[in-house]
Amino acid sequence: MSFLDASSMTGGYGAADILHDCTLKVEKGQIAVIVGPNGAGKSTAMKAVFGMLRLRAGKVTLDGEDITGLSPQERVRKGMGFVPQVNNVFPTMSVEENLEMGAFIRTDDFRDTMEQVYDLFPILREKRFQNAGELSGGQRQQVAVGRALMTKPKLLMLDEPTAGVSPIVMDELFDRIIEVARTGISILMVEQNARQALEIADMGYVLVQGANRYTDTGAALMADPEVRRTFLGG
Amino acid sequence: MIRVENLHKHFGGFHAVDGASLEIATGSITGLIGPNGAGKSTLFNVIAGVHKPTSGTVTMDGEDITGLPPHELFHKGLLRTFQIAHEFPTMTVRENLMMVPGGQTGETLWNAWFQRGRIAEEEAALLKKADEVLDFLTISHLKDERAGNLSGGQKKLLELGRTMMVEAKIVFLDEVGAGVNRTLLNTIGDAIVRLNKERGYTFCVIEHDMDFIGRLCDPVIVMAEGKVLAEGTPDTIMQNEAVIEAYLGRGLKNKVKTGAAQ
Amino acid sequence: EDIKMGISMGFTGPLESIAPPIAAGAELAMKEVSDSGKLLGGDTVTPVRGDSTCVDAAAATATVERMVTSEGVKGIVGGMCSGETIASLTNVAVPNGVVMISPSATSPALSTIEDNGLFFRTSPSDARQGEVMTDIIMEHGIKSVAVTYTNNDYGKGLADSFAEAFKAKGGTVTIVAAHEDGKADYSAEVGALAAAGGDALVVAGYVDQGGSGILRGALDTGAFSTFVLPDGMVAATLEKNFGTELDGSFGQMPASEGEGKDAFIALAKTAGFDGSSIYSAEAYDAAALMLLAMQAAKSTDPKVYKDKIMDVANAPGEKIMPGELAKGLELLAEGKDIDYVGATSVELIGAGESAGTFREIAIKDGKIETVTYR
Amino acid sequence: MSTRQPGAARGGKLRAPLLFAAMAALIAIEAATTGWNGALVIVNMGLISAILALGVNMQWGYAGLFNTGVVGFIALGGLGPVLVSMKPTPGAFSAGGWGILIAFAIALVTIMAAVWLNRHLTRMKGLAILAVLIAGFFLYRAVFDPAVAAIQAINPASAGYLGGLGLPTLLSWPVGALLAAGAAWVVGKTALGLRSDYLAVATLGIGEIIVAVLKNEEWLDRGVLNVTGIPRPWPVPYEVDLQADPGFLERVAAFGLDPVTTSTITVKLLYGALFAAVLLVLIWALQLALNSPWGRMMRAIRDNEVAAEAMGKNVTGRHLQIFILGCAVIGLAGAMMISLDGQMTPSSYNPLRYTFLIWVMVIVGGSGNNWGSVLGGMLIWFVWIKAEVWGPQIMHVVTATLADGPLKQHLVDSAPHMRLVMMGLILLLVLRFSPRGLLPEK
Amino acid sequence: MDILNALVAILNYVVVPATAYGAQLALGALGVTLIYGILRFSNFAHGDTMAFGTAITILITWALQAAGIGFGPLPTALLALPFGIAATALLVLGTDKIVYSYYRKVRAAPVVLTMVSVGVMFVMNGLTRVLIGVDEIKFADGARFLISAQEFKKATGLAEPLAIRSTQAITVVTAALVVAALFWFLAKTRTGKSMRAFSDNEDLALLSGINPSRVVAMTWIIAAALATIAGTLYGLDKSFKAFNYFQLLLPVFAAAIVGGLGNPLGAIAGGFIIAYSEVAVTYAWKKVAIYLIPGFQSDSLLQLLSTEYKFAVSFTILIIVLLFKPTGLFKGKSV
Ligand SMILES: Nc1ncnc2c1ncn2[C@@H]1O[C@H](COP(=O)(O)OP(=O)(O)OP(=O)(O)O)[C@@H](O)[C@H]1O
Ligand SMILES: Nc1ncnc2c1ncn2[C@@H]1O[C@H](COP(=O)(O)OP(=O)(O)OP(=O)(O)O)[C@@H](O)[C@H]1O
Ligand SMILES: CC(C)C[C@H](N)C(=O)O
Ligand SMILES: [Mg+2]
Ligand SMILES: [Mg+2]
Repeated sequence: MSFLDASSMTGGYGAADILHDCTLKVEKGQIAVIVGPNGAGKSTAMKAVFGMLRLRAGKVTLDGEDITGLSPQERVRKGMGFVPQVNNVFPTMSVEENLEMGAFIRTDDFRDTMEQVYDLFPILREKRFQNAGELSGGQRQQVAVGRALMTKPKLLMLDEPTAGVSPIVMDELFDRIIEVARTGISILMVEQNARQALEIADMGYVLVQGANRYTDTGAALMADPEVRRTFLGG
Repeated sequence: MIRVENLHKHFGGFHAVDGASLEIATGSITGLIGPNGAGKSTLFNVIAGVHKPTSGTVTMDGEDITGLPPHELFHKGLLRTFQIAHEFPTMTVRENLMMVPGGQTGETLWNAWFQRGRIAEEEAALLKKADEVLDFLTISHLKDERAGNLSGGQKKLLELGRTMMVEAKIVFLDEVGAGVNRTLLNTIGDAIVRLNKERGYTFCVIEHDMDFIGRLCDPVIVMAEGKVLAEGTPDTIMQNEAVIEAYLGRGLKNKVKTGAAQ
Repeated sequence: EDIKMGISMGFTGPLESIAPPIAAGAELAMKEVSDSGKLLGGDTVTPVRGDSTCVDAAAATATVERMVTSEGVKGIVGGMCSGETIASLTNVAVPNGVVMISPSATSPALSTIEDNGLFFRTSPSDARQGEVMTDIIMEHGIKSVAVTYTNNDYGKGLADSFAEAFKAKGGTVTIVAAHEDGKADYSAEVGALAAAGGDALVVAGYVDQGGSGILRGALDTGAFSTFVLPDGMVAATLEKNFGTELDGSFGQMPASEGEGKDAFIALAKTAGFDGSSIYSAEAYDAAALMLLAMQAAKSTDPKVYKDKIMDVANAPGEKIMPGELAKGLELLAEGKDIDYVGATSVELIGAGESAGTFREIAIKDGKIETVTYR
Repeated sequence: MSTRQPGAARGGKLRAPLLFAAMAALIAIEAATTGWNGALVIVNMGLISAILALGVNMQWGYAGLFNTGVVGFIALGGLGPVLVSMKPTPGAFSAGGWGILIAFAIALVTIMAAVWLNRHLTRMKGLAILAVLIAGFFLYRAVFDPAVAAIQAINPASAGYLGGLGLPTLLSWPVGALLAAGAAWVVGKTALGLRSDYLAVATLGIGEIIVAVLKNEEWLDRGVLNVTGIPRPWPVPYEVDLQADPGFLERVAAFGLDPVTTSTITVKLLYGALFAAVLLVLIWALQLALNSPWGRMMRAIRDNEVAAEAMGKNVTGRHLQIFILGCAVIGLAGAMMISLDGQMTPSSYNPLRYTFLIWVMVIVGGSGNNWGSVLGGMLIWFVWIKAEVWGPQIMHVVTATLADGPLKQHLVDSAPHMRLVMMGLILLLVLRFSPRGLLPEK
Repeated sequence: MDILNALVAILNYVVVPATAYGAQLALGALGVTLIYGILRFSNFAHGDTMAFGTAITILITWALQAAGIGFGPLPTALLALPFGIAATALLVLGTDKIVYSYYRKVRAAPVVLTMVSVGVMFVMNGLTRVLIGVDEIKFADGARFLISAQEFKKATGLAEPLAIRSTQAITVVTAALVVAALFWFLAKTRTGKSMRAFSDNEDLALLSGINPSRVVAMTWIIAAALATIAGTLYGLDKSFKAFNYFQLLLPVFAAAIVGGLGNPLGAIAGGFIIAYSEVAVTYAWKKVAIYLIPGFQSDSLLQLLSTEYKFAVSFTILIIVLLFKPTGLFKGKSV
């Protein structure tokens, strides 16, 4: 069984379902990337995996354990970390405090991890005492990813981590994600910078209208002209 | 058309824009790129009247527009989108668009009470226009949805859609592409080119997607640390060592993914 | 027949703490009459309480409207504060022809209000007290005073009439400063009063409201040591809260020679409330007057018995004390005249308000002592 | 993230008519149990409350302006009837009227001079402005104080103020609205830049300041001494006049009715008709406005000011407009209230009753929904009045089972305080079961 | 010229009372600002929470006094305070469970919560009165004065008195301690930071593993403690009367706002601004002038505005501050 196995998820925000029998799986230490048009339900699927959405059907297991009924906080304690697409920083707290909050559930010394984050995003070290709300869009995004890395999760979920970050930082970020995966952490991310993302992905999911349209290895999806044309911008 | 001279914007002791001077020529699609925190959005905000500059001037067609409030700039034909989407969350998507055009008859109370015939006509026209825009953005199925319920990318589309509701002289787009599906972004790029060619809109575009910039923009202005670092055609810019160093980078170090499971 | 009588007081609101004894005073008289079984051949009296809030004219009007139109009361003891009284009187009592006797509304404006003969009060108009207070202060040899008043029609009216009388007699008023009741802090007022100076401080306020705050501040900062305390300030709480600190201060209140009041206080004590609390005795008298007038008119119809109120209140006739209502009722039933003295030596003058005898008091060894009546 | 909307859809289209029918039923029950007089008193004040709630709803529901100075604007509106419909005090104007006008002129000139200095000076600006202000202040006091003293000396027990113009009372309603609107303009010009709770406390302060002025400027409205005997508006007669009118008595007798009751009910019905007429006109105007592009623009501004500004809407201007209009409506209701009460008692204007209770009406009704405000206004006023009866009753029920003793005695004595408990409980219950109000905005 | 007397007059009538009053307001404002900062609504029930806490403290004080337990020169009420705090904490936690938690769950707008708090205010208001009645209650015992007016005059031979009540001193000291503790707690401790995180972005706090119910409970407990301390100190210094605590709400809110909502330092600054403006602007300078300017004679009191307007003055100052600093002196939050 996969490390994360979210199968046949069906549900939505109100009466109408957004997700229809949607399945996502990530193996241990692998990177899975979700792509798809806007409004396909990618973020919704992420929220569902994280327990922020009530599912009408389907089930989520982590490392073989059924976590379908758990609250988001409980999932955090099971080793899941999440960077939402929007509202992903604490605006009136300093950058450093944002990172500390990422480490909230950790009882060990997290100063090394913080140093690692600062090494990854040097601008954050410079702005460590500034409130996150006063940062530029791309800087915030870096704070958001940094916060999730602080958790030292077993499964890291990123909803468009590279939206708004400069190419150089994006490269750094993808590099870092690969490194993280190498340490055995599983990664599930949504990306619109899909070509770069699929390049490093073990597994790719194309979601359309809340359902799985294509599922294959990242390379295979990249190679599929139909997928390239309709979803990856040619 | 737009001329920015020696502009400074300080937040406390921090110089977000630090003496930038640049020009956006009429009829161009000017790209504005630069590292995160370079001061691009701040520059936009100063031009669009959201922030008062610490010093420096902004002129539009020779007229000093420094510090004018945003709503006056709108009526001068200067439109902008926001990097972090600013939709009207409790209104429907369609209403989000219909509210845009200025000088609507029904916007004064007196007319709202006593000019209902004229308002009805105008509304019908607005509705048609809004539906066209929604069609173009591929979100017409959402026209009666509350804008607050849109997905991240859909909000960005709506952001763009608003600028398409009126005739504009110059449109400032702050990362319309971030979070937008690349296939759709291509279509948007085409539309920008079309608006530029057919209706003579001037664009100034902030974007981190270099494909997009390369395809659309000429010239491209690079900002770093609040100043203009370089300016030129996309090709020269992408070869510029300083720009590569500060912004573009040299691609992934770990070209090949070798996960533990493989 | 069971006669319903309204009691409209500010049970909630800024004067909520003095309302219960007032209502209790009125109810005491009603119970006494009811228990005697002598009213109109054995009628009983049931009090109907209503909350006038003291400050909200609209709420007071609605309350009195309810009493009159749905409960069908035959008379009302109330209102409590002048403003609210005027509202409910003109909007409800007069249009419906119901008698109102207020124990405590003391605004001079009520002396001349158009009431169709339906309004009376067992307290004097504030115009009188100012003069009495002037005399008392002058007799103490004090020529210069500072004045502070609670900022309502009562305080303002009293302060104005006092200041005028005092100046007319050659005294100096260094400052007339208002204070709002129920405010968090009175340092500003005390500071201003202290700066203005004077040999004594006149506090035309309420003892369990801002008045106490002013006293406290003035005493603690050493700004004044002699205080002149009119009706609103004289109550048992004064002894309790200040004790000997006020020794040497003096004042006056509308009240009458001991006997009636003492009798009432004793009655109140058995009934379980503090009869010396302000306007409690006046409320007893207000209720008693209405019930006696009914007996005299042989009718519970307010439009009929309203004309008898002055008769039972004033001479000639046999004097009736608190606790003797049964006797009064009997006499009236026999067709004899009575002169209701009651707890406050009721004597209605003019358009039906208390003439106002005043009790001069002084504070000695932490106790309020009666000096004389005037 | 998601904005859930519990209960919004419940009841659907029928919700509003059903709730209004329920409200009418409540009134009818009240009338059946306690008589029409009592019910009509509640209805009349309920209508005024509805108008007040409409005014607040315009500001909050349409534009998101958190005005907690409602009490001040109600009070200012109440000044309308005093200034318009009371008889002038003989000799008052000649004694001090001019002095007061001159003093105001001095104040105006001083402020203008200060503003001019602010614009044109560069060095020593602060000092110069301060000097001008202080000099102006003392000059103002020097002219103002004697004029006031002269006016207040005229028959202080019953007059002591300028009095009014002796014009018809109906005219005073728009004047009350204008007074409130004028103050709102000044307030809006200075304070509308503030956001949410900061605006709330600034306006709270302004409300307190206005009430303080009305309480202490006796030459204007007798301050705490109150103005009484304010004339009724056409066509409302006085009960005593009706009771003395042979024509009326004859008609009443023909129907076999009691003249006193009939007269009181007639008066209340006439008041009610006047208020209802005003309310209907307002509702019509507001509904049209809300559903027009103007309303759309206001909602956009409320939703996101920055974006609305970028889309060419003059946010400051619109805020000022709606603030003034809302205050005018509040002032209108304030004037109507005074002509219903027949008196002006400035000390009765306390924020709990005249600001927060109105806010409760708006929120309970459903902010942004005009009909909701009307319903909330009627319902909360009904509850406010009935809580006075229900509260003690509950206490009696509770204590009925207790054995006699000090505890029972204490509780029985505390019965009046149940009014507040009752009010609070009802408010909490309503908000619990429809947290977006009884009639939520669509 | 008599500088000493002038100085003492200003100290006695302006500085000492305004400082103590300012500290009282500040303590109240701290509670308001905390709730606003973390739970994001203006809690109108805070004044009545103060009243309730004080009422409980008084009842326990009486019990202690009856048992013959005292606290030396300090008021017995300080001994009773912990019990008062505990009872109040229970009450507000219960209220949160029954009332407020629902609105958080449905993500109601802040204004709805504010109106809900008005409802709670009514209920608590009635409860407190049923509990302890409406009368004025004095419950201060122990030493009344640090420096009494008479003693001061005797000791210094000055014409002007100076008095400092021990309750005034206690209030100021407590306020200083409490604000320092709160500031430290919010800025430095893990729990404090998690509370701020929760207030900033509830969903993200959830994603960071912060337990929202713990944060909420913590906030209420601290707020209850602040309210009870503030109410008791105020009651010790002045006296207890249920109605006054409602009136206290207005200046308390003003203080919280002028300092900047959500900022403990702001609450302190706001408290002093409101208190000083109330006391100083309406102060009559005549006496001081007489001491300072030899031969000064005047009928005028040299008073800028009469005391009727003291409240208006403090609000005017508040508005002026806000015009220059739209979110308060210390950059407060706004929802
Ligand atoms: N209100 C503020 N207070 C303090 N600093 C600010 C504020 N707004 C922006 N800054 C700082 O100004 C700098 C420029 O920000 P700006 O948003 O203009 O960057 P940008 O070029 O648009 O970056 P991005 O590509 O990430 O959007 C950043 O370092 C940011 O931290
Ligand atoms: N809170 C909400 N309430 C109701 N509908 C919602 C809500 N959030 C999203 N939706 C709807 O659900 C659908 C899927 O949204 P979702 O955010 O999952 O899309 P997405 O695939 O992440 O798109 P994007 O790439 O634009 O971020 C959209 O059509 C959107 O309108
Ligand atoms: C209850 C009393 C203190 C009322 C006061 N005498 C008044 O006329 O308002
Ligand atoms: Mg998404
Ligand atoms: Mg930017």
